[in-house]
Amino acid sequence: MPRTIVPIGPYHPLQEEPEFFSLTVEGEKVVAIDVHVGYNHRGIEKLSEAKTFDQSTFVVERICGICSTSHPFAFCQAVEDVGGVEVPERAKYIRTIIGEGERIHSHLLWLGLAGHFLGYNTVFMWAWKLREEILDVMEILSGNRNNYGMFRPGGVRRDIKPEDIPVVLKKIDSIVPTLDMLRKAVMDDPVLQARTKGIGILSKEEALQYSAVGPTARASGVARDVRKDSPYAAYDQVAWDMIVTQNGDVFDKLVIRVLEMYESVKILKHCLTRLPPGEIDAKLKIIPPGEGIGTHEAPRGETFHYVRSDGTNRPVRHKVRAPTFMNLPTYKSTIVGETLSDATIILAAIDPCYCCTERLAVRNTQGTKLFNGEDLVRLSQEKTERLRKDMGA
Amino acid sequence: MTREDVLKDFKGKFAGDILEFTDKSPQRVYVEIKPGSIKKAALFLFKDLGARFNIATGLDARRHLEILYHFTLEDINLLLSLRVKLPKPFKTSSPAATGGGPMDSPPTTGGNDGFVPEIDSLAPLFEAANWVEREIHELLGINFRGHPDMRKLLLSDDWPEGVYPLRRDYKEWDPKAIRDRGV
Amino acid sequence: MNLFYLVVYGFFLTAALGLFASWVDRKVTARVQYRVGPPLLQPLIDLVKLLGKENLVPAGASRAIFFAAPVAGLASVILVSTFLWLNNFDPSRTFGGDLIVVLYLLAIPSISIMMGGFASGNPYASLGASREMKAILSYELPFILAVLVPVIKASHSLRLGEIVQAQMQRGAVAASPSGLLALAVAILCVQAKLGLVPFDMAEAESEIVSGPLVEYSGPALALYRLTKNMLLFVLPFFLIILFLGGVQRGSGPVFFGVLKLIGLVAVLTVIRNTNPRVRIDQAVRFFWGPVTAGAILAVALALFGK
Amino acid sequence: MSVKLTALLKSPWVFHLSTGSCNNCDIEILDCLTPRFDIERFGMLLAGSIRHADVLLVTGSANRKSMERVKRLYEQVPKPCLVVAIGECALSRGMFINSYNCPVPVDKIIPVDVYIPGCPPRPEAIIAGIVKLIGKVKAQAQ
Repeated sequence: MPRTIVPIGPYHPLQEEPEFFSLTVEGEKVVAIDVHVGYNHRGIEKLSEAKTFDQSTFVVERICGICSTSHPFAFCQAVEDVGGVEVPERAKYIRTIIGEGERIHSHLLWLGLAGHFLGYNTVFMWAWKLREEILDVMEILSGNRNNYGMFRPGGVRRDIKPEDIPVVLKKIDSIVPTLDMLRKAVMDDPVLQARTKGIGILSKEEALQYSAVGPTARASGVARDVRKDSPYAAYDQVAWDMIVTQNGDVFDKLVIRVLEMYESVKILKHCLTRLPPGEIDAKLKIIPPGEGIGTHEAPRGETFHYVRSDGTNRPVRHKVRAPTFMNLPTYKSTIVGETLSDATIILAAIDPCYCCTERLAVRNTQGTKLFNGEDLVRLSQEKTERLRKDMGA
Repeated sequence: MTREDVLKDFKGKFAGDILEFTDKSPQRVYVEIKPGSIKKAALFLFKDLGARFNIATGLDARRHLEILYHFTLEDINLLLSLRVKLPKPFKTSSPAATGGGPMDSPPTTGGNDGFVPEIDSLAPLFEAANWVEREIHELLGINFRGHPDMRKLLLSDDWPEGVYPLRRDYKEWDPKAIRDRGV
Repeated sequence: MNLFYLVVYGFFLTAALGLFASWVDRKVTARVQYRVGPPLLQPLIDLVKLLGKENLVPAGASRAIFFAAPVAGLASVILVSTFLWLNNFDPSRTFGGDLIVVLYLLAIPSISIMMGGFASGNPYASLGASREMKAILSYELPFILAVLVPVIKASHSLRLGEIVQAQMQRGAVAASPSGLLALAVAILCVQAKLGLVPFDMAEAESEIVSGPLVEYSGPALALYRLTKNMLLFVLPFFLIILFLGGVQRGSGPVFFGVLKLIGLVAVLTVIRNTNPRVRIDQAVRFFWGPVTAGAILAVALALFGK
Repeated sequence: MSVKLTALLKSPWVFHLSTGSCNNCDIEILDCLTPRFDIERFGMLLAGSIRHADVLLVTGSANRKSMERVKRLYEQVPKPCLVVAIGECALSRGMFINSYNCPVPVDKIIPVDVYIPGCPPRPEAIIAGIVKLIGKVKAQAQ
């Protein structure tokens, strides 16, 4: 067997870790999948034990680049849970605004990637062009495109200036028409439906067995959303609905994310127009000994933070669980038995935080490496073409 | 099933095993149970009450290693955490193992002379527990009996055996590591 | 005299026009994606840079073939362009059966990519090369059938010069229905021969530079890219001569010929930007199925004199 | 300055290599490709394979598992090659300096030419960094 070279050259310039998934195949069918994790492990939990509560909000923000405000959101709620602190009303609204803004830009990012894996490069460019608009909104609100640094245990670090609000509202309204165009282009496209329907199915029992979270679970009919189940911040003061679909395939995960963007726009607009006046920080001084748990519905699912403090200003233990940690093992049931050309889009369907589905190596049963990430993306794009031919599109 | 029924039902079933029951707030309940009965309790919560296994948190309290299994019951908005304490062998007599004191044992043994407690694994019950138990085993050094594939999850291959980063007495073992900014 | 043709026309003029065609291709693709796209001399600068880079040969590679492959590809393209220019400007210089020689030489660049792929010892490269082989098998037959139509139209002669002269008298072959159908089939085959999306499953050139060229770097890669760019000019030029009456000083100003060229390159680029990639077995089925049927129909129509 | 160098500076093919980053910098590199910033104007292409790369964009605080791959990759790049460290983590491991899994900074593993600070650096900063890289190489060549 020739010396197999670890495939570093990624097809898509995304973050890549060598040998993230390795699929064992027989001919076209995927037989087994082995997931190698840990290339991104930076020992954040140990680090935050050496930092004060205020400092570790910044450490926690650098866990995942795309959902960089979900972790501080959950962490601050965990610290507030320890002391039983109540956050002022205005801070709750600002937190909701930042959380929903990030959900839109994260879903757009994923939409672009999914389009790209299916061979629609124009969808990729459009989605990312639209995403720049949302990043401008976030920049107006928080000063940075991502890694906003808005959260602090007990409230919010910066206030939203009243004169910014009309500008932001105008920008959000300008996003909706392009979003409609993207939705039509993606959801009503017969080839794309044929391409994503019926593959990578996660049944409801499996979703419960794996305790999947977020869109991955909601696509399989498990109505589970932290914003609805245990409302926090300003989510209970806004009329929005949770989107659940039943058949758990890749198309449903696509539908959920697209429709969730509309809900986020609704929440954003509501919170921006009804921003209550008042304090933005509860001036948390001392944190009593004890333990606290904070959860938040990140774009990919529920993030979970457990904090234990012994009265000093440093946490004794700080446990972090990203949503993808629960969603990743679901590959064992969604990808086995599928064809190779669908492998990339199924892996991308749960929107893994460090989306490196192209870091894929496929071995045939004797272990010689057959395809790498690029070939799999090409396979998936070719399948789109075949379906386009059959549909006579 | 309201919140009270669930708690009453749980207390009734595991009266013998519960060591401590703290009802902290409407959404948070912490229950300490004997390490032996974790499998029964988890199965009851997961199968009968339909709770979702959220995550397990392992931590090194000075006198003992502790694992918290967090279960979420969405419909009644309750997060129930089962706490299990695994006492470290507190040999007061022999000077070597001073328990939580500053360890002078060579770094290779990591934890106080390689003490690795045992507990039943929940992975056979539900797939969700598989990865988190591998992570706790690797970072904290707790063995899970009956875990289907106990491989290394996060740490690199050249990580020395028996060194557990999340233990309190973890010390830097890599001579080549550079910790200052060199400015 | 011939050496002059070979050097000036065959290499420099074709290389320049090839780089220009590649620039048109990249610019149109960028425009479709709202982007600005590269400056005019970009393909030339890429080549000069690659020539300056270090040449790495992977350990498992067979050295001789590894370097011979790109040279063979480039040589065959230069020969083809010389023939085309020769016949285009001086139809009398044609010799018996030079159409077949051109067709044969046009197949060599793909074979050279395959040789390079197998020689580089990298599992992905050999995978890409085997796909290139399948691709060649799929598009050669319809391409030859499509080329038969102008041959029939020019009273069954296999000389390029006579085809060009016939078209000067009776008007372009593409004017007739069979000619048009054959041109369409030929464009699809050229799309696959050039390895442009959607038929670039073997050697996806644009972003995923894997496939046979994954192990090439420096000058060897420069030769391959130059061959690819020159082909981007030579193949449309070949189609212009066969179907659109060639670019003569006689038949209307040279500007008209350049217009035809840019039109063809634009068609190739538009096909490239509106289609996702095609899987290899599906491409073979596509070429053996509808494309070959179309070619046979065109030949039949031509036989009946339409 | 030699023609070879001017050509290299006019069409630097970029290769993105992440060593355990939170993929914020990787998304910002990706943003350079999208219509608003579009680095293809300067002749920069994303090289798919390491053999075609001229400029290595390194992101992330080199954690233990990816350290050895970074070394091996640097050997595979045809020289002359330039290395750009993007983001606080690639410069000095940023806030992960005391992490048990990130022993040494990236520039102790491979020689780095240009450092682009920022967490994440904006796409404009990345492009400005590459312009400085070109300036530096030009100055060195004089």
